[in-house]
Amino acid sequence: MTLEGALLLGLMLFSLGLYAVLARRNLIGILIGIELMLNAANINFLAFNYFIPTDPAVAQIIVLVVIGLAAAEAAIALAIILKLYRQRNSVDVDAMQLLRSTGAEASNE
Amino acid sequence: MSHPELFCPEFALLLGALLSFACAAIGTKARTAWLVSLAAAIITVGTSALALPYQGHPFATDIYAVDSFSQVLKLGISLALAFAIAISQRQDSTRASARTEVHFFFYLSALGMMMLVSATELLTLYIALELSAYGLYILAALHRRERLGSEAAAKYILFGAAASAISLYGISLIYGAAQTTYIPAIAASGGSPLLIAGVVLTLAGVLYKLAAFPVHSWAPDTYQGAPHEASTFLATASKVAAVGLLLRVLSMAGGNTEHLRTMLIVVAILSMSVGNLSALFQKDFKRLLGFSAVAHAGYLLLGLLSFSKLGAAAAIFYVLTYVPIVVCAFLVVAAVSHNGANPSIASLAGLYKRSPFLGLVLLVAMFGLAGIPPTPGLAGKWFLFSAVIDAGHLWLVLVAAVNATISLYYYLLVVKAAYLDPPGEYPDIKLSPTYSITAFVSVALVVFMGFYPAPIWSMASSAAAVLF
Amino acid sequence: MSLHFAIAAVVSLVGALLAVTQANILHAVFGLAIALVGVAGVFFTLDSPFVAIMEVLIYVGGIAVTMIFAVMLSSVSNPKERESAGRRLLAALVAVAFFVGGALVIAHADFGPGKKLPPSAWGLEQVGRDLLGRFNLAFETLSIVLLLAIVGAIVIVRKESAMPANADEEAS
Amino acid sequence: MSSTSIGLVLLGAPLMAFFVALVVFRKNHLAAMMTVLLSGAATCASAVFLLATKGGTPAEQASRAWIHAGGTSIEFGILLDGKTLIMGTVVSVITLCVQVYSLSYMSHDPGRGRFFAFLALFEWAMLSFVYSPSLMQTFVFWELVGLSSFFLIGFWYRKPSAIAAAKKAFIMTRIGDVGLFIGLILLFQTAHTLDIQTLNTMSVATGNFDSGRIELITLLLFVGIVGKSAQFPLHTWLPDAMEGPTPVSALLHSATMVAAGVFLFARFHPLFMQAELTLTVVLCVATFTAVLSSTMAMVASDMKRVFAYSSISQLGFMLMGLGAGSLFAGYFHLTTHAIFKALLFLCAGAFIHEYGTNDTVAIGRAGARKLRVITLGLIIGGGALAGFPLLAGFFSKELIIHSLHDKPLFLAGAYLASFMTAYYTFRVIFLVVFPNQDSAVQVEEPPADSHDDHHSSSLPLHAPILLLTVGAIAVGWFGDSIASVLGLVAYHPSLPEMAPAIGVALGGILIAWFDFGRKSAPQTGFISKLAPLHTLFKNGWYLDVIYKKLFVGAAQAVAGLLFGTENHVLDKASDMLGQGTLTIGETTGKAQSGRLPLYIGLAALCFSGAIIALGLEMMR
Amino acid sequence: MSELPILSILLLCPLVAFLVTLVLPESKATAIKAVNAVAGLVTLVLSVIVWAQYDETAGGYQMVEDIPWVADLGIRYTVAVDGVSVVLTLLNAIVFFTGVLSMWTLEKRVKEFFAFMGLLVFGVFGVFISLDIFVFFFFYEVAVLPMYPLIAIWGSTRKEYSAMKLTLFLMVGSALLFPGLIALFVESGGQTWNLVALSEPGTFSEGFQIFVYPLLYVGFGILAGMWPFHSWSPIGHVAAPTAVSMLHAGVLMKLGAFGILRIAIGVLPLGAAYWAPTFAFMATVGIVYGAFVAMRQTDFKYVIGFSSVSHMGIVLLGLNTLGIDGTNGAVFQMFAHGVMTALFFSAVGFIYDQTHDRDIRHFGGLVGQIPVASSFFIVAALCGMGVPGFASFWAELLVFIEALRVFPLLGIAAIAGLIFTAAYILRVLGQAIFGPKNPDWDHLVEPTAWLTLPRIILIAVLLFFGFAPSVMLDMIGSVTGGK
Repeated sequence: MTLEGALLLGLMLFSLGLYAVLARRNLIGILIGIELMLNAANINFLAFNYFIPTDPAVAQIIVLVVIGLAAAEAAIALAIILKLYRQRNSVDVDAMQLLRSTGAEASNE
Repeated sequence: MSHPELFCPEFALLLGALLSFACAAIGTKARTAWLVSLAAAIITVGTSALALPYQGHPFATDIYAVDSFSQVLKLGISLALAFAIAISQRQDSTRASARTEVHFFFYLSALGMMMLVSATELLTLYIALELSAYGLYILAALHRRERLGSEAAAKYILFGAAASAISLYGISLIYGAAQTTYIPAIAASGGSPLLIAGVVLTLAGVLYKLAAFPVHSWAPDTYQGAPHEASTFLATASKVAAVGLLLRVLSMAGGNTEHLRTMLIVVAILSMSVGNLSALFQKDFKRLLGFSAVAHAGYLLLGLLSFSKLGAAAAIFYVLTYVPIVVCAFLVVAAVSHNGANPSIASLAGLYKRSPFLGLVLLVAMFGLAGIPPTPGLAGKWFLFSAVIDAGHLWLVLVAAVNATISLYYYLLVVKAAYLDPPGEYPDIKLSPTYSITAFVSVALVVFMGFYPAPIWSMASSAAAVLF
Repeated sequence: MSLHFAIAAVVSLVGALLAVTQANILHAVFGLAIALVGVAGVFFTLDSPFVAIMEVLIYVGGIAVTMIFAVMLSSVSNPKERESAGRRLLAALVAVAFFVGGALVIAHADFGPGKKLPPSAWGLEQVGRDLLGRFNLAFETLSIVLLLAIVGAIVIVRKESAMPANADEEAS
Repeated sequence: MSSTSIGLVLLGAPLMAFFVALVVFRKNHLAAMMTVLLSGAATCASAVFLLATKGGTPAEQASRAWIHAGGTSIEFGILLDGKTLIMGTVVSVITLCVQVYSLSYMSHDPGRGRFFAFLALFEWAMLSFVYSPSLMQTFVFWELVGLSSFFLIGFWYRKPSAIAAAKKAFIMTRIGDVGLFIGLILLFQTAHTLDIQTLNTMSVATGNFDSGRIELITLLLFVGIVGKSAQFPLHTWLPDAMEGPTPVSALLHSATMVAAGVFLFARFHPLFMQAELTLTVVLCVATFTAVLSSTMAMVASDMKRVFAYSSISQLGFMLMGLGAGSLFAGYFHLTTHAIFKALLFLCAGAFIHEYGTNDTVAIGRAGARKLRVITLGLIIGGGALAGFPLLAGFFSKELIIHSLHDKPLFLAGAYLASFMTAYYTFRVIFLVVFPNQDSAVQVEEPPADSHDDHHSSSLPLHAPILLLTVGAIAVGWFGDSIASVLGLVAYHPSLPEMAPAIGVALGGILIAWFDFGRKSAPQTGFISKLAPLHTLFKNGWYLDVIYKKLFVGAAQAVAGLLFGTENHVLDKASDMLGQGTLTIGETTGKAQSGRLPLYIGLAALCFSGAIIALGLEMMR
Repeated sequence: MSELPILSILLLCPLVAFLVTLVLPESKATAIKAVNAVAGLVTLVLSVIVWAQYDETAGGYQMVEDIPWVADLGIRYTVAVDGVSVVLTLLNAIVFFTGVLSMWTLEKRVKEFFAFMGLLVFGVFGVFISLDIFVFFFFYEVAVLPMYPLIAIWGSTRKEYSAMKLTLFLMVGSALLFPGLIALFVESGGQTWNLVALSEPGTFSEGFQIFVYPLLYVGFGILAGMWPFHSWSPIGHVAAPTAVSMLHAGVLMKLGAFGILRIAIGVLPLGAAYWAPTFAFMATVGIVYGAFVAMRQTDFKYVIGFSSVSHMGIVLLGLNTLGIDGTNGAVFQMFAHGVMTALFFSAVGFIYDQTHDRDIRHFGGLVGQIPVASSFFIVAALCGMGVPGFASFWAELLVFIEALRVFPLLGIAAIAGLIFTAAYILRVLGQAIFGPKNPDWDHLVEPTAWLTLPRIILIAVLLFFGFAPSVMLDMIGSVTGGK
């Protein structure tokens, strides 16, 4: 177990999360990706904390707060996703095309 | 908490939040809730103004700084809040069911922004960033046309969460590089490459707030899909907070700015260009303003990438003057909007006849955004460009100025619609007293700042002096 | 210790892989839960048991469960939709690019030596003291955030009672 | 009264008259005419008075600074020396004659008030030009002369041909003006003054100029003269200018506008005398012009055109004299020509007015000789033009021919030209005096010019003609006085020296008699037997056609090219730039497709790129 | 020197007119016009007073007013006049006053028209008198933008396109000015924006001057109708209503030339010297080019528009000679061209207002139908041809004298341009004003006294300076030293 190893684990999780955010069509799938990215950052914090400590409480507090924030974020996001689902019967990200630029010929009106 | 009075603008916001929460809880009428909020907002503005000269640390040392930098930006935020709430008088783009509650989110989001510009510690900074964002995510979802609102909010929150996750990852790298979360200490740690990498990734969330390339794409969609007052708030307060945040984040680089500057130059150019070019063909007025906001993020970055006092002051000046100008534009949006629908540019036709004053307000807004005197847009650009040339990037100014020319095209198209096209079947517009007063105040502010930019400049300059 | 770490790491990676690849979104959420448990394990090996517990409690117990509820409520209509290969490839390319960049940075970064610290600095006690001391602002703000999120979620999901006929439901 | 104040009257009166006439003519034509006539009389009196008092005395100059340029002031004022006194007098006398004549001639034209106003303007410009003490003033009024001639030639502004002629006159003289203008500036830069008297004292010998410079400057001045005095190749405007009312032709093309060029040459005679090359050029051009235009005059059927060509040719004569070095010869011819040519034009005008046609044959057949006074004027004037012994033109022409005695080539040209002059002049006279109703000659041109059927043989018409007839007889005997006013000594050629010229002139008259005068004369010139030559002459050597094709065509082509450039390149370029920007904008705008994964993907890609770049940077 | 801040009063006049116009109700059209006419008259009187008070023998900047504006940045509201400013201020006042009178018959959206016009004039005055680069640019932009609504609302013939094109072109000019002007400040050490201080020799290295000068020259040059960036100008003229055309050609284009003279050449003399041959060449091309293109135009206003290109080429050529006579001539030409073009557009505008036709081929013999109105056109045409007796003759003369000395070949080409100038102007005269009459226009009526007055004023000014050029040259010479 080394610092680099832990960081690499974080990086892998982050990349997997990023992949999910980009590849997933399901909005909840994207949210999952985001949670993975957040956790990757958390691993980083604790890894730094563990291997090169200067102020070990800080990183733990950060991770705790981030977990809290993630919960709040997930709550709001899921509420919005649910609302969206209720209106369109779909949580497909590709279906969100109402707000977009059209060319010169068409109007938003 | 050692000096509670230092925290007074935030207290005013908390009070406002509390009052609006109380209104929501006891289920008052939307109008009462609005009046209460407006009063609280005005109190906030007053408090912020009073708090301008305050300096100190209300919390544990180095977590939260109250200085002229934070206080000037807080004044900008509180002004934006007050304007947005004044505009929300005519809530017809907001969901009927949420009209009593919306102000609660405004206040908490504004609170987040105020904390954002004062925070000097990464955790505080991050949580403030999230607080300010969550309120906006919720506000964006409340458009009366629910499909629009939900889509806008979904895009906003998912993109925002992803960006903030990248930021958090960056913050973790910063922590790893500096082994501390106090920004002054980080800045003093010497700017190792890892730190720079961390700062770059942190920029994701910061630029997101500023709506700069490459994390700009939410802006037009969300501006379009959010209720008018939410868009107003988003376009003004968020920009002010973002400038403060960006200055703090960039200060962490601690003098090792070479790579950051290169990247910011690219980001600035692309923001301006993408924003301005994309705006050329927009038909929806709010969407156009969204792209314009992207372009203006580019201009603001010009000041920030200079890494100088002049540049920082110019950016702060620009964003402070930007607030009333954009308020003017959104005021027109809200006033013209019928049944909460988004006004298209075509629907501005004949505004000079339907409401001459509103026509003037629009003219001032467009000239202000385009940087035409007697609005402060010109002075703002001038100062920004001065900073950039001072930093040695003459050609960058050329690019920016060409961009300003391009932008003039679509601003003039708006003016054209309002002043040239016949009103057709569009009805006359009667402004409510609140709107008239708001419009008058914002236009007066704009013109005053345009003719006499000195006071704003000295504020901005003293704010920048804190950092450099 | 290394072994524990390795196991936890593998668990979290496998969970994460499941979470991002499973076509069925419900499976993906389960994958996420596994990954989070793995991450909690990593936290544990990194000497932060309290955080590990909170991770399991809030994430696995809270967020993942909420997600499952949401999935149940929403994506039943088409749970197994698979993304196109091109899309996955592009996403993978970007993710790999980020990975390569990050790996380069990590591999060449120069981490400081750090300090030797007494065990008390790691303890829950210190965390609690700091949370309510130095970082009380963050702590209090977190409560505000949670309040905001709850109220917000309620307001968002609330059904429109007094909406006029759906005449203006279309895009503006 | 000092001569300066008289000079002020001289120059001020016509200008006042112009403004007064311009203001009143719309209300009251008569008042306008009278104002102008009075001013003309005053001017004329002043000029004659000045000539009488100042003739032969040293030059007198009164001037005030006008503008400052390059540290030197440019003067405006009046210079009284021999040249200006004579020329001024001639100009004002002729102008007065024309004004009086026009009282009758233009009496029924609706625009007569305007006509008189512009006559006054013209007189003012011409006199200010003549009396000018500095080359700048000369140039200013040279331009104004051109301008007022534009209005006079284009007086009948409804006639497209008149407007075309006026435009042509203005533009062709302006081509010359450009040369003059450049010459003027060069002269100014070289000599640092434009004061005429000072300039004329300068020379290569005293080191004011180097010889190349003086050649260049005089050549450029000569370009101006070529334009104004209608010398080849810029002569083609003059015949067309006959579209103006005949009094205008009498004024412009005898003593004034066209003479301005010759006067300028005489003015700077000392300078020109230092420029060998220029003098050769002058002689070549002048001789060629004299011959060329005479050939055209021989076949022209329009009476005014004959005289117009003859003007060109006589101007060539003057320049030959001047160019050969004889200031007196040229100047004397300038004076005599002014009188007899004015007379001829006035006579032609009277005929045209009476019979409503320009065609000589038609005029003759209509019984023109019944107008005895006018016919007399025509004969005397014609005789003077042809160099008939003892008439005005005879003396001056003899002097010119004499001055050429050591230049055989040019002398031959002069003989040829004066032969043709005699021929074509008497061709006109014979056609008028001995009309042959039976000849096969067809009347060529439709009636033109004067459209009202008013016939007048009143006093205003006759008095100037009579006066000028007397002048055409008498003025030749005043050569000595003119020379003394100029400060020169007149040369009196002996009879043997004059004999060849007399012979040539009489020969021309004889052939004219044979072709046109005698009973049963064919009334077609001998030229018509050489059909190609006849056609060539008749069409003015096709110069007009060539110019039209070559220069006008080229200018039009360039204009077309640049017009196309403007519309399809420069303007289009900006439009395309704008359009291109819009297209890019449409593309970037459309890229905002509403697809969230793309939005985030772009961001992630950029940040990945940034982090890779930083990582690579750290590797180094 | 007076105690009164006369320049600020002069500057405020149009602003007051603007504010009063905004306050007055739309229905009180005559009152609005009267207010603006009075403001025009007052500015005219004030600028004559300024002229009279200016001490020509002392020269330099006089009547200085200096107030800090953004003190931290060294930006000061510094206004003063020198001989050139005095001349151009007078020009602006003349054009403003006569412009208002020319629009006396306007009926459409009177209030807004005069409001925008007042704003424009305000900006132009500001440019002519400010000594601080930022303030200069501030007013410069104030002056440029009102053109858009003025043309787009009250114009004709592709008005929106033209207005947009004009504005964008001018903004591209501004885009070049931005870096150029700010670089002056930064390079000089970031202390002052004052033109006098920046003009001190030795402030800028030669390399810097050579680098920045083209930015400033082209930036201002675009507004001055510099070839090949002129194409906005004729199009704008064609579309603009009468008074706006008058202001546009009469005053606005002068801003560009003024900027070149005062800032580009004044501050960067070494750069000017380096670039002079290039830009003189382009100016000469403009002279000839404008004349040739005008030869093929069929629209009155296009002809005048391209004649402006040609005439402004003379101004630019004069400036590029960098000599005393050339500069004198250039400034004189700015003034003369301003008045002359104002007269041109005023005359054409009068005809157009009645006929709604500007195709010269559709007219003929107008002088027989409306002699007074036509003679205004004729006078303008004569002035355009550089006929002596009108102000422009002297201006062109001086420019050509200097040009022939400094750039002989270009000088000859420019002088030869006179021929083509005559050709295109006479073409219009011959076609429309003279020639066979077109009975379609028999019904045209002569201008009323109110409409005649502005044109008479313009003609009087042209003639006055044509006969007494030294009055003007002494004033200009107090700056250039060419008395």
